[in-house]
Amino acid sequence: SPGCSPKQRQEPSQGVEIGEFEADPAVWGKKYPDHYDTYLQNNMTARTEYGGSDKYSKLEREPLLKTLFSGYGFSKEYTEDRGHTYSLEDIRMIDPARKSAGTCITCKTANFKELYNKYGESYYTQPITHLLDEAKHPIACIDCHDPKTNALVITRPALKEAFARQGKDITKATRNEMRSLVCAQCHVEYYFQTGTKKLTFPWDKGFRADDILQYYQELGFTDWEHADAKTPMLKAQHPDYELNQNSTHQRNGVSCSDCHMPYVRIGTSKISSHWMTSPLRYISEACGTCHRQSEDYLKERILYTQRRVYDQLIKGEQVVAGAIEAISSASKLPTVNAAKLTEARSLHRQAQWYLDFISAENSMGFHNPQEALRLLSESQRLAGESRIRALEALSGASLPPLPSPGPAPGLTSTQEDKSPKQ
Amino acid sequence: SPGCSPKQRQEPSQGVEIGEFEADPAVWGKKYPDHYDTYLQNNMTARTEYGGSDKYSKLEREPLLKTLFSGYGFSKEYTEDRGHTYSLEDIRMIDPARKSAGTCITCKTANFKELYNKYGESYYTQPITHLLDEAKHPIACIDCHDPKTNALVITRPALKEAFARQGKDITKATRNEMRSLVCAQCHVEYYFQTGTKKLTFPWDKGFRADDILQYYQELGFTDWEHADAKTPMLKAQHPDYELNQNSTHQRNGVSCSDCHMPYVRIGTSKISSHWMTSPLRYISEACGTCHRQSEDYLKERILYTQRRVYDQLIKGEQVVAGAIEAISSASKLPTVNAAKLTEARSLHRQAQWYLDFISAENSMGFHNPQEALRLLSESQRLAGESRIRALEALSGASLPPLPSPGPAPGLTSTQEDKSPKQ
Amino acid sequence: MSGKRKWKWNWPWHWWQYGILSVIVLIGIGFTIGRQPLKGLAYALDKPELCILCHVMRPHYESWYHSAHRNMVCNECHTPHNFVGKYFTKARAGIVDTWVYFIGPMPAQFRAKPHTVEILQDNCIRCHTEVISRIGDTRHNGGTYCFSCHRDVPHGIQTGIGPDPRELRQ
Ligand code: HEC
Ligand code: HEC
Ligand code: HEC
Ligand code: HEC
Ligand code: HEC
Ligand code: HEC
Ligand code: HEC
Ligand code: HEC
Ligand code: HEC
Ligand code: HEC
Ligand code: HEC
Ligand code: HEC
Ligand code: HEC
Ligand code: HEC
Ligand SMILES: [Ca+2]
Ligand SMILES: [Ca+2]
Repeated sequence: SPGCSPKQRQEPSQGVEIGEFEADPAVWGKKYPDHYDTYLQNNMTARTEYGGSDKYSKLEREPLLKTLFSGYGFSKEYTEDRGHTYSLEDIRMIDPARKSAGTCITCKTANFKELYNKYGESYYTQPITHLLDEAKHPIACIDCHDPKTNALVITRPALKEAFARQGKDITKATRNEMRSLVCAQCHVEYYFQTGTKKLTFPWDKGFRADDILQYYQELGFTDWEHADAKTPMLKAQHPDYELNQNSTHQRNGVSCSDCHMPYVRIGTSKISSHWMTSPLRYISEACGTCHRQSEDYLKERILYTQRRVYDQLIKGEQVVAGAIEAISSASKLPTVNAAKLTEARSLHRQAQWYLDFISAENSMGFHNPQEALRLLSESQRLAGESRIRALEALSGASLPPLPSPGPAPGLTSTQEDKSPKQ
Repeated sequence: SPGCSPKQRQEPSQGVEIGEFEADPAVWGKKYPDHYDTYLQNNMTARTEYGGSDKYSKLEREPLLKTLFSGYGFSKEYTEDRGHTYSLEDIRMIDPARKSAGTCITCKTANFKELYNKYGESYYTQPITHLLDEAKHPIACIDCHDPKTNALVITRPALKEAFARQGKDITKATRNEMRSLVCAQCHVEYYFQTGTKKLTFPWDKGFRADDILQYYQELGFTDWEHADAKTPMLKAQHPDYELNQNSTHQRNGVSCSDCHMPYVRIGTSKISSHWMTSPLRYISEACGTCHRQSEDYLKERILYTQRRVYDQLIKGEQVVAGAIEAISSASKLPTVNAAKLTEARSLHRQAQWYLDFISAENSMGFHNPQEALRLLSESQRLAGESRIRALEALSGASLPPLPSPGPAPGLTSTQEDKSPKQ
Repeated sequence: MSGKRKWKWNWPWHWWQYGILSVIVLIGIGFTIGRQPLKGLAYALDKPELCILCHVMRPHYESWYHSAHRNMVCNECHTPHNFVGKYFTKARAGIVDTWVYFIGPMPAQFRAKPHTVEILQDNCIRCHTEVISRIGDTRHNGGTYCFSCHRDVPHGIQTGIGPDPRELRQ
């Protein structure tokens, strides 16, 4: 049967020259036919327990998200993402209200290099509809590869700038780092600078949710005002790279590509698969080389984490939605204690940030189980306190502040995570 | 220098016969001198970041524990444990109020086998002072080994009975299981049956904190009434074995002895070290067998988990202490809403149970990081709700119940943890 | 400073003084190793069975013996494949390991030394040129070693002195 015989190796065609701005993967495919074949697999959609590439509505699965994002585009439409080949189709499809700026185009098309060359930084403020007309190809080869040498390259300025601000030179990155950094061009938390709409990564204080929150607090940044609670809110978006920092895998030098672009055999040699999807769809390639346990075992470990994270995520959604309810009913009372209400809102903002960080991240906690569960715990405590503050604002009664833990032994800090040699 | 030359191997003396009830490790030591030498290392005390064998006061490190255990012995005296060789000394030392029953002797002396043979089940209700007079040796060889064959054996009836109630035959356990089960004789959550004081392990519904809580709820069991909050409370004690269930290590067949009794070279052969202490004191032996990374790396991974767990534990203590404060001040009001107050207490009982499960467990979460952080998250949410219920009881105002998460996709359950083949 | 003077070595020696010292040192080493002379000799040959003359190599031998690389002897991987490099490596390892074995200090766990790791990588590539022809040497420019992913080739993660939990299962 055809399934049993190894795929025939197609020799890379040496004659093909690739232009500096060549966005069409089919052209690259002439030179690298096997890689192009695996890239086309991105078109195959399928659902996994918590992820996958089936474009279902998150709002249907988790109705409380409508409450959480009330007043913001995500309360109307919020779908699961799918493969790279769909990036243009998907952004075209969504509600125009969500497409706030030209900046959106950055992570959606292989024509970016060309557009950036043409418009420079002024593309940020162009109408997105205009840029979408010029964008012909979804994410493709040129986004990660140099057309001449085929080496990995960073094409998105925001990543280079974020590194530069920390005094790091991204061109000095090792091969192993590059195998994650090409993904960090897009799979990261971002915001648009007020006014210029310039794409910026908020990492100046560090990669942890706490550090990013502090960055936004000092900046006074706000994504939208919550329609019911009137809280100035933050929206988290796909902090896949950030959450992964300091995880067991990351500390062992495992890169994004190791799990999402595993080597596959084509004939007698192997290549990096360019089908970037849920590893649950190819566990044996993605995990099996490093882990000799059974596929069942590996899947069960992924789910062991994901179930715990989803369980606490849903419970967190309940408490945060509860806080929103409490704040909005308190705020309707003329006799409300305004100072308490402000505190309640501040706590709501923080609680929802921690929750959303894990909700918006794409692995349901697998990229760093311990950090994910820590953040959900933060979220639930803060949301509970927000509810109390709202009830105090509403009732006039009040509870004493939480007792201090005493002469803390200085051991609680998660700041201390070091990076010792391995 | 003597440090450089390999230790000389002492040949086990074949002539020595060990009596059926021989509690003295020195006698066993004649037959197994190397093992006895490592056993004596249990006398060496030293502190680690969160554990170790230095007998410091937990109440000093975490003053809020005094609030949490108010009305119970642990609010007066609560110290870190140390090695097996100290078990008798330590129980002799503590406040007589804590030594509630003869049952305590079960896990403290190598004379147990003899005592149990002499008194049968009636030892549970004997005065502990009396039994302590008869106990001459701390935990030692006979607690885990058959004097004739030296095979591992289960000597404590409570463990056999707990297995029997679940329809499992503990005599069928594999060698690898036995390497954990001998520890599960003592390093587990337990309670004394009301009246008979019989030692019992509450595992009939499962090993998770949730399962054990449910067991106690149905039994209507209570360890003490909280002095300030008047809540009927549960105290958790060293659920090391329980927390470890389904952890990455446990699911890979790693036993307690692998980490706490690593093989060590004596001369040219190797033996199981009988120095059962924090693996941080011999990382290279304890972890290096299976992990090729550096000692620094391994230590840092332990701390990465422990810092996160301790951080959430301390924050949990603050919220639970806050709930106690709220409940006790509400209960002093004549106008208090009694139904709400009862709810607040019920939530307080549950929240503190989850918190204490991780606090009383001895690895600061390392035995199962994800489960530990999940439980701390449960604890903080429940404690927050308890505070709200108390504030409602006190103020007359109230918040609507937490919104339902909607048609839950059936994915949140942590019940589903399966045990597929590896 | 007179203290410094006191410790100053009195160079130069006569050649015969060096000669006597060397003989004493060599006799010393020979005496220590000579207790079981075959063990030192193992390094001159390629037979894996000789490696386990030192029982401390047993776990590595056993894991290798049960691997797909059973037909490739240890030195296919652990020594460079050029005459000088091979015998230099063998001599060096022979002296160091023998010293450690008889005199110590014996590390709790054995680890491939940094130079061994480079040799290993070169050998993976030497045999598997075809399969990696399109991905290249994964180590280049700060990449990873083959055995970072192929963690079980050929010894399994279990080469320490503990028991393998998988073998203890029943
Ligand atoms: C050790 C393996 C591993 C590493 C390393 C890893 N991931 Fe993942 N990733 C997973 C798993 C497992 C999932 C969950 C898939 C699911 O739920 O179906 C996932 C999910 C995702 C998803 C969502 C996939 C979907 O089905 O919707 C994205 C996007 C993603 N990862 C990106 C990244 C990025 C970017 C990095 C590097 C910063 C990274 N991953 C590193 C294993 C890994
Ligand atoms: C130029 C931006 C960009 C880069 C670079 C990028 N991604 Fe993506 N990625 C996206 C977008 C946009 C989507 C969602 C597409 C959609 O659903 O329309 C996505 C989706 C995914 C998914 C989800 C697929 C699914 O089945 O649901 C995975 C997994 C993923 N990317 C992994 C990676 C990895 C690994 C890298 C680096 C090797 C990477 N991405 C680099 C923008 C990018
Ligand atoms: C820094 C890169 C980046 C920017 C800027 C960006 N996106 Fe994305 N987008 C991604 C990545 C990565 C994914 C896939 C992961 C995910 O969905 O969480 C994605 C997924 C999507 C999807 C498919 C999933 C869904 O939610 O339906 C749409 C549509 C989308 N983005 C629209 C937008 C719009 C509109 C903007 C501008 C407001 C924008 N993107 C800005 C990186 C980016
Ligand atoms: C989202 C990022 C991304 C995109 C898009 C992408 N690649 Fe790659 N590609 C990688 C990474 C990462 C590697 C591994 C490089 C390494 O190991 O140094 C790689 C490796 C390769 C290699 C080297 C051999 C191998 O298999 O490792 C070739 C050839 C290649 N890609 C061709 C393509 C072609 C053709 C396309 C478009 C159809 C494409 N790539 C699109 C990230 C990408
Ligand atoms: C990032 C992880 C990774 C690295 C680094 C890596 N490999 Fe692999 N290797 C794989 C995966 C995954 C496969 C399985 C491909 C398949 O069967 O689809 C594989 C397959 C192989 C095979 C074929 C095995 C078989 O079952 O036929 C050989 C041989 C091999 N690799 C050798 C090497 C060598 C030599 C190096 C170093 C230059 C190397 N690998 C580096 C992940 C890796
Ligand atoms: C390139 C190598 C590599 C790949 C690919 C990889 N892992 Fe790992 N994984 C590791 C290493 C190294 C560790 C740390 C184990 C150790 O210290 O021995 C680890 C640890 C783990 C752990 C234990 C951590 C925990 O939180 O319990 C799990 C589970 C795991 N991996 C699952 C997976 C799954 C599932 C995949 C595929 C989606 C995968 N890994 C892919 C190298 C890898
Ligand atoms: C994978 C290794 C591993 C396994 C398996 C393991 N432990 Fe531990 N254990 C640890 C580590 C690490 C610590 C933390 C030590 C510290 O904080 O100093 C610890 C702490 C402890 C402590 C407290 C030690 C102290 O210093 O006070 C006890 C008691 C304990 N474990 C018992 C058990 C029991 C019983 C089992 C089996 C059910 C078990 N352990 C399984 C690694 C392990
Ligand atoms: C007969 C009861 C009993 C058995 C069986 C038992 N323990 Fe213990 N263990 C104790 C007691 C009691 C202490 C505390 C002694 C003290 O501090 O006075 C303790 C303390 C410890 C400590 C803490 C040492 C320190 O340095 O703080 C470790 C680690 C430990 N045990 C591991 C184990 C392991 C592993 C096993 C099984 C191989 C085991 N124990 C079997 C009762 C037992
Ligand atoms: C099921 C076995 C078991 C029973 C029954 C038991 N203990 Fe323990 N005890 C342990 C273990 C295991 C430890 C070490 C782990 C720890 O301290 O958490 C320990 C530690 C101790 C310590 C030393 C640490 C400290 O808290 O100072 C004292 C004292 C002690 N127990 C007293 C008692 C008393 C009093 C009773 C009866 C109320 C009792 N034990 C009943 C197993 C048991
Ligand atoms: C708390 C439990 C416990 C105590 C107390 C204990 N042992 Fe052990 N012992 C073990 C375990 C577990 C093993 C490993 C058995 C296996 O691997 O099957 C072991 C193994 C042994 C072995 C077999 C060889 C080896 O090194 O694995 C000897 C001999 C031995 N112990 C002697 C003693 C002596 C003598 C004492 C008292 C000084 C003692 N033991 C106290 C649990 C204990
Ligand atoms: C008998 C074998 C064995 C021993 C001993 C052992 N481990 Fe592990 N450890 C494993 C296995 C197997 C895994 C799972 C990794 C995988 O799937 O590749 C693991 C996973 C881990 C992980 C990743 C899990 C996570 O939560 O991130 C860490 C960290 C770890 N071990 C640390 C330690 C430390 C520290 C010690 C010593 C106290 C230790 N281990 C002792 C076998 C062991
Ligand atoms: C197919 C190649 C190969 C063969 C054949 C081979 N080894 Fe290895 N050896 C390795 C690799 C790969 C490592 C691990 C390097 C690392 O991860 O740092 C290793 C490591 C070791 C170590 C260090 C222990 C450790 O875990 O790092 C010893 C000792 C060793 N080998 C001995 C032997 C002996 C003895 C034989 C023959 C019986 C042998 N090897 C055969 C590839 C091989
Ligand atoms: C004389 C006893 C002895 C013999 C014979 C022996 N070894 Fe070893 N070997 C040792 C000792 C001791 C160490 C630990 C050295 C250290 O870590 O300092 C060691 C370490 C190693 C290492 C890891 C350190 C390194 O060099 O990278 C490798 C690989 C190794 N041996 C391979 C072999 C091979 C292959 C053979 C057979 C040709 C062999 N050994 C024969 C005693 C021996
Ligand atoms: C002397 C030649 C030689 C060397 C050196 C060598 N291999 Fe191999 N390798 C082979 C042969 C031949 C096979 C096929 C064996 C079979 O299938 O029976 C093989 C099989 C494999 C396989 C597939 C089987 C398996 O165990 O999963 C992998 C992966 C692999 N080698 C990786 C490596 C790595 C990594 C190294 C370096 C540490 C290495 N090889 C060194 C000759 C070699
Ligand atoms: Ca998806
Ligand atoms: Ca201790």
